[in-house]
Amino acid sequence: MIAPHLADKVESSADRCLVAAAEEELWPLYRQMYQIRCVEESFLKLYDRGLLFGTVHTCIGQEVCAVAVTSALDSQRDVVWASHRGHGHYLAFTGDLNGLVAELLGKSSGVCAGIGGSQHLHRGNFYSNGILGGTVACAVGCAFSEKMKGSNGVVAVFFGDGAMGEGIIYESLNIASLWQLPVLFVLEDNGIAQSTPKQFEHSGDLVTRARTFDIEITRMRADDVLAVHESCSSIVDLVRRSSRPHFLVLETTRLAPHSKGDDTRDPLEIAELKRRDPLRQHREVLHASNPSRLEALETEITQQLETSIAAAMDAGGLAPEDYLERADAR
Amino acid sequence: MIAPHLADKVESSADRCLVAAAEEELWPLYRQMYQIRCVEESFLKLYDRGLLFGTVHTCIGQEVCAVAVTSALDSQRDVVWASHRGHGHYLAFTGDLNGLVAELLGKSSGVCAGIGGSQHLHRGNFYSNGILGGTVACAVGCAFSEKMKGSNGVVAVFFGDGAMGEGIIYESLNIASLWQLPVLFVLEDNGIAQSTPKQFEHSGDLVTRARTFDIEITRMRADDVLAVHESCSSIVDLVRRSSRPHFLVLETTRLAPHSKGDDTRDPLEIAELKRRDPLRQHREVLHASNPSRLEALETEITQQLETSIAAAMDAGGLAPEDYLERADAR
Amino acid sequence: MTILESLNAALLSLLEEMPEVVLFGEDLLDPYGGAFKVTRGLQAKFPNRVLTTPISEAALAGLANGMALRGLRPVLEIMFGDFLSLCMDQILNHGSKFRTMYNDSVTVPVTIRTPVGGGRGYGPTHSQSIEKHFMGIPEIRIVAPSVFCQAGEVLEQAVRDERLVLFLEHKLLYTLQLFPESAGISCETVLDDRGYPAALLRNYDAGTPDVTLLAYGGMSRLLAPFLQRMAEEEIRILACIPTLIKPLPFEVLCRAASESGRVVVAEEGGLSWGWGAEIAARLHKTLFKELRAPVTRVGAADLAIPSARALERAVLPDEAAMESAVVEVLQ
Amino acid sequence: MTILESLNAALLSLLEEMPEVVLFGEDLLDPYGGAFKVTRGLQAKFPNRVLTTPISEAALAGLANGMALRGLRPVLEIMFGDFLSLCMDQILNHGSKFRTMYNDSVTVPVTIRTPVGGGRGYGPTHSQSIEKHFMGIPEIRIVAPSVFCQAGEVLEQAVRDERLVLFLEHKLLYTLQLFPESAGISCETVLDDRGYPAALLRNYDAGTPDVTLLAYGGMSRLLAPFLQRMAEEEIRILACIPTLIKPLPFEVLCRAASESGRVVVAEEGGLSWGWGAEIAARLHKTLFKELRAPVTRVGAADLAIPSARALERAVLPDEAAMESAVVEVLQ
Ligand SMILES: Cc1ncc(C[n+]2csc(CCOP(=O)(O)OP(=O)(O)O)c2C)c(N)n1
Ligand SMILES: Cc1ncc(C[n+]2csc(CCOP(=O)(O)OP(=O)(O)O)c2C)c(N)n1
Ligand SMILES: [Mg+2]
Ligand SMILES: [Mg+2]
Repeated sequence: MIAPHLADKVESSADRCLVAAAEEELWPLYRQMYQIRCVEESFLKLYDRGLLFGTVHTCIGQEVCAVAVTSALDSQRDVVWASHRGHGHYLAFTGDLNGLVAELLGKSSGVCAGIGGSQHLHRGNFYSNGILGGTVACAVGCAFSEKMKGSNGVVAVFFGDGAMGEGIIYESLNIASLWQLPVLFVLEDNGIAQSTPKQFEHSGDLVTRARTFDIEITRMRADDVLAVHESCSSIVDLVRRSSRPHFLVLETTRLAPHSKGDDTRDPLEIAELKRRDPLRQHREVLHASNPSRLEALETEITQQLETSIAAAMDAGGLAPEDYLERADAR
Repeated sequence: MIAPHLADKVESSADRCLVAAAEEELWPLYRQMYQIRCVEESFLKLYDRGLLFGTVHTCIGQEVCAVAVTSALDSQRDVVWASHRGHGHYLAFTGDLNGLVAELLGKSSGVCAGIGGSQHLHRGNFYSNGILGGTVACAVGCAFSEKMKGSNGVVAVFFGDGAMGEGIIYESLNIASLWQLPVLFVLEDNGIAQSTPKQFEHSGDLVTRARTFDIEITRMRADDVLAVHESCSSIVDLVRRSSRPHFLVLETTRLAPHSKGDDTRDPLEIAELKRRDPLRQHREVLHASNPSRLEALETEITQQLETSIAAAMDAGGLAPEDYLERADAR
Repeated sequence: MTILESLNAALLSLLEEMPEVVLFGEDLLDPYGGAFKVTRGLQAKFPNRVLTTPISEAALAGLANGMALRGLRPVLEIMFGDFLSLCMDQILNHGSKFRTMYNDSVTVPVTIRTPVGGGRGYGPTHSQSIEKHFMGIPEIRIVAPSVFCQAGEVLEQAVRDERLVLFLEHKLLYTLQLFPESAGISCETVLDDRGYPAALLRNYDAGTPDVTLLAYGGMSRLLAPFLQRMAEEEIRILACIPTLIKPLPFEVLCRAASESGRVVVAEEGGLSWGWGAEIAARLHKTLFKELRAPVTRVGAADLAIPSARALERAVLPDEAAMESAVVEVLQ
Repeated sequence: MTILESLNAALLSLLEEMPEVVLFGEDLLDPYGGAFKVTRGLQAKFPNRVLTTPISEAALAGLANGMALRGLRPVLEIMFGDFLSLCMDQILNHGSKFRTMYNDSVTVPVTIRTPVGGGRGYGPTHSQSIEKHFMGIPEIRIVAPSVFCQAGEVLEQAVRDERLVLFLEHKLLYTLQLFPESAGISCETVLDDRGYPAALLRNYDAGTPDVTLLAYGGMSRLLAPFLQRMAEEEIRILACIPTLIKPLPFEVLCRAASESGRVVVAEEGGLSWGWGAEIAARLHKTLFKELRAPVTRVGAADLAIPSARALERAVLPDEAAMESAVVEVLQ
């Protein structure tokens, strides 16, 4: 359940200070989570209205993972490889709202000028690709570079429980461990892959998979963003200092369809899951503490988003000729 | 060390009976091991004399693995997928000396008419291919068929410690366990891959790799062919009855080069390894027990082999036109 | 009947008629029924022979190879054609090799079905016509239904084929009707040497065509309107749309090419080393004197397929590209 | 100097000069120095930058992609070209895509070196010229040294290239000398648009050639004696041997083709959808009127490459096949 240090430990005044400090830390994390949620809900609406072309995989319900992990990273030197469900990773790590919105709307102001779209993003130290598993090997390669360059950078790579079916992940785990590379493997275990429950995807216990490669494992529920953030901070620190990989299993819940409207789970089950939506639970904590600050935060986010969408809608796309020209050089 | 039930337990008369029975079982197993050794040594000699074209990977020193496992199988209904180091698997499972010899000499009487050569063999329920890892997925597919057909057949697939670097093996382990398929995975762990010692190939402990997929594991040294044979018999029985995969790790020793003349290990180390050659140790037991029977056996094997080689040398190859014709239909 | 319904019905009848048929792939559990719904309803009916799988494309192809060696007739669905890259080793170095390297002692009747092509904004890794990388593989067959064939029957034929078949389903065809109404266009079906149907469309009644257009799969959706427009401009076109695209049903293609001596090959995949390259090479060789213009190819630009709609449209071939090519060969 | 020595020296100088160069692959530990010994001595000299790896071709290609994105210049050795099938996804859907799909904001300077080709009886899975399956991939380059180039310099150029390069080393070239003595044959080097060298061999002193022969890589070993023999038969041949084989250095090839108007393309890989298919398609398009005979291709039979020596010889192209093709285009 949510932030026990916020809810339960209110006895002593020292505790009260801790709580206040913790709460203060929660605000920016909640802000990111809330932004991700709003952005993705808009994407689904834009799609329904025929304004967004292509595909989207939202991380609605899983925002804690993106926010808690990336907030433990140093965006100047650390590297992120996101999954196919990567809008949250992107926003949390790069903060680039406009670039993402314009990208999904296919505009030249998009972070990849509309070429990449939802699953194929790159900016600064952030990368994603639409092929499950393959990104993990790329991430290990990045970690090799960072180590060799002596940058002290850590590479975090996100993937799902379903992706753990891909053999290249095991090859990558082996090499990362053998060569002692600073990789944080982040398994977002939402118990489902597209439409397939985990029990049809995997034998044995996913969590032990990395241990056989002599990689340390941390497993936790990704409900409490502060708690996960704190664990991530120590884990990232450990990875950085030891230059050894770590395997973090975040148990989480996908509240929305895999992509758009393709959820075959029982609506009652989904409703029940939504009742435990971490975003809502964090919101309640903040609301109880400072409702007007919360309102201001949320208004700011939604307005920012509206502006961003409006700007992207008005923007032009990359000229087809400009793109086609690039073929000549091939 | 070798056959403790032969060497040590000679107190009671009941034990003596057991010993005699066990020894009687040893003869045919030794026969197979000896044949494999002779055949492969001839291949190396033929290669040196320029009479054998292409490549050979011998299992010199590892014969126990091939013989102990395949002798626990039923060649009528069980299936074998051999590794690249598969002459021993082939001889032990199919008994087809002439087909193998002629195949390596590129003759039309070869089991694949000289098309396949050393690494690409098929006869009856025996298959091999030269790609590490990929064969394991094929083997799991075979097991699916056997299960679906209700043949009660078990599929044994051999691979090395180096091959465990291939991701497809993990994909295959997962599926075999998830779908409860009758596969016996046989890891011949000789601690080396071509020229690379295991510590440069793998992190963690290879033996636990299958456990994370909820597959039972047996690990043993493959020195005593009778002991390994007995374990294999119970394992095969278990796989057959339960229709569940099993992962057998046979610790073994490669005494010859990876292929031909490409051994960069310290000659002293190799000499030391050769002193513990299981074939020789088994031979000593049989020699002590019945030297003339042993001599007869060995003479028979070498004569058979000479005849086989002579016949293959005389034989013709598949006519190139016959082969080329097959392209037209593609 | 839509192409999707036709394929679904064919799979159902295969399951009913051939006990050795097994379907498997990612997300095949009902009610989901696969990412594109081609197998919907089948898993519920045949729970032991329609299997949802882990996300392990390489091993799945290996499984299919192994199953086929031991008497089954596996039909594997790869969710997007783009992921066939993960099956490359199993197709090239295992499935396609077994028959030949084992001296013709086995067959490998594997069918790998997969949706291919762009037009939906799925971006660089979910929109490719990846088949060109597989065309050069000996022994396998590549089959692609068009709107001018009984798609389901072609799928049945592929499954009954003793070879490893890549069966390409263009995403934009699924919802289209078989044999769309096309006033003024005649459609005739011929069988190639291996028994796969090829459609011959003509936008004229008598005489010889001005141009022969060779195309397959997804491109077929553009042909009826395109031929109608060409008829308006009094350009007589014979379009030949084979379903077996590799090995080339060369006699059929060559005969169609000879009728006009002016050939356009249209494919959705990137131009270089695509389907049309081999066709052009062979037609020029065979019809050197007869060709009145060089074989002219239409295909995607040799670039990643972008997500943005306008960019994707610009990269993929369309009617305008076919028209330019037709005009070109007529000059 | 042999090709192998030249390559080895080039790798050494790259390691010495470019701190961002990293070599890795299976069995690179000294004294073994790789299955074909191309890297021998380098691991001992640069133990931190020359790494022996697990047997994980897919991940190795992925590692190379990741390294290249973050400032290194990885050189990956794949032990046999046949295993590139395991790298297909990383090459097609990752490495070759990044630059384009990330809107040209990155480069991916990966070099994948690999021995290819037959002639050693290694059988169906260890003898292929697998490159044809990669030729159609946008963005990448495929480079193959011949005996008529400074192999090591070409390798350095490939490593300095900002693109993902597949670098093909034919197994039979390793022990051959660079620029073999070839009395009566002139050899000139030209650079293509991208700066890769192409060799032009002529077996005549003056006048125009009768036939233009296009070939690359392993086929080059046959050319000097072949051209000499053709000279004896008074057939003037211009052989053009590019080192960049994809994208086609089309100007160079086309200019060579125009000199004679009769073109033979020889490659060791299987004919269908091979190198020559694209060349034939483009030459016929560009030189439609000028070609005096159809472009004629020589290549392997579309079959698994068998182990037995006589069968392997029959499947792979040789001088006799080139000679027939030359005679054919002259008729
Ligand atoms: C190699 C590959 N196979 C299949 C897919 C199609 N696909 C995209 S997401 C997905 C499910 C992934 O499940 P999981 O890894 O658990 O991530 P989640 O969607 O739950 O976040 C599938 C099958 C893909 N993109 N890449
Ligand atoms: C996919 C693939 N990669 C590499 C090779 C080349 N190769 C053949 S055997 C071998 C070493 C295998 O070591 P191991 O699996 O331990 O078996 P062993 O040779 O020790 O019996 C290598 C690298 C191959 N055949 N297939
Ligand atoms: Mg999941
Ligand atoms: Mg080994």
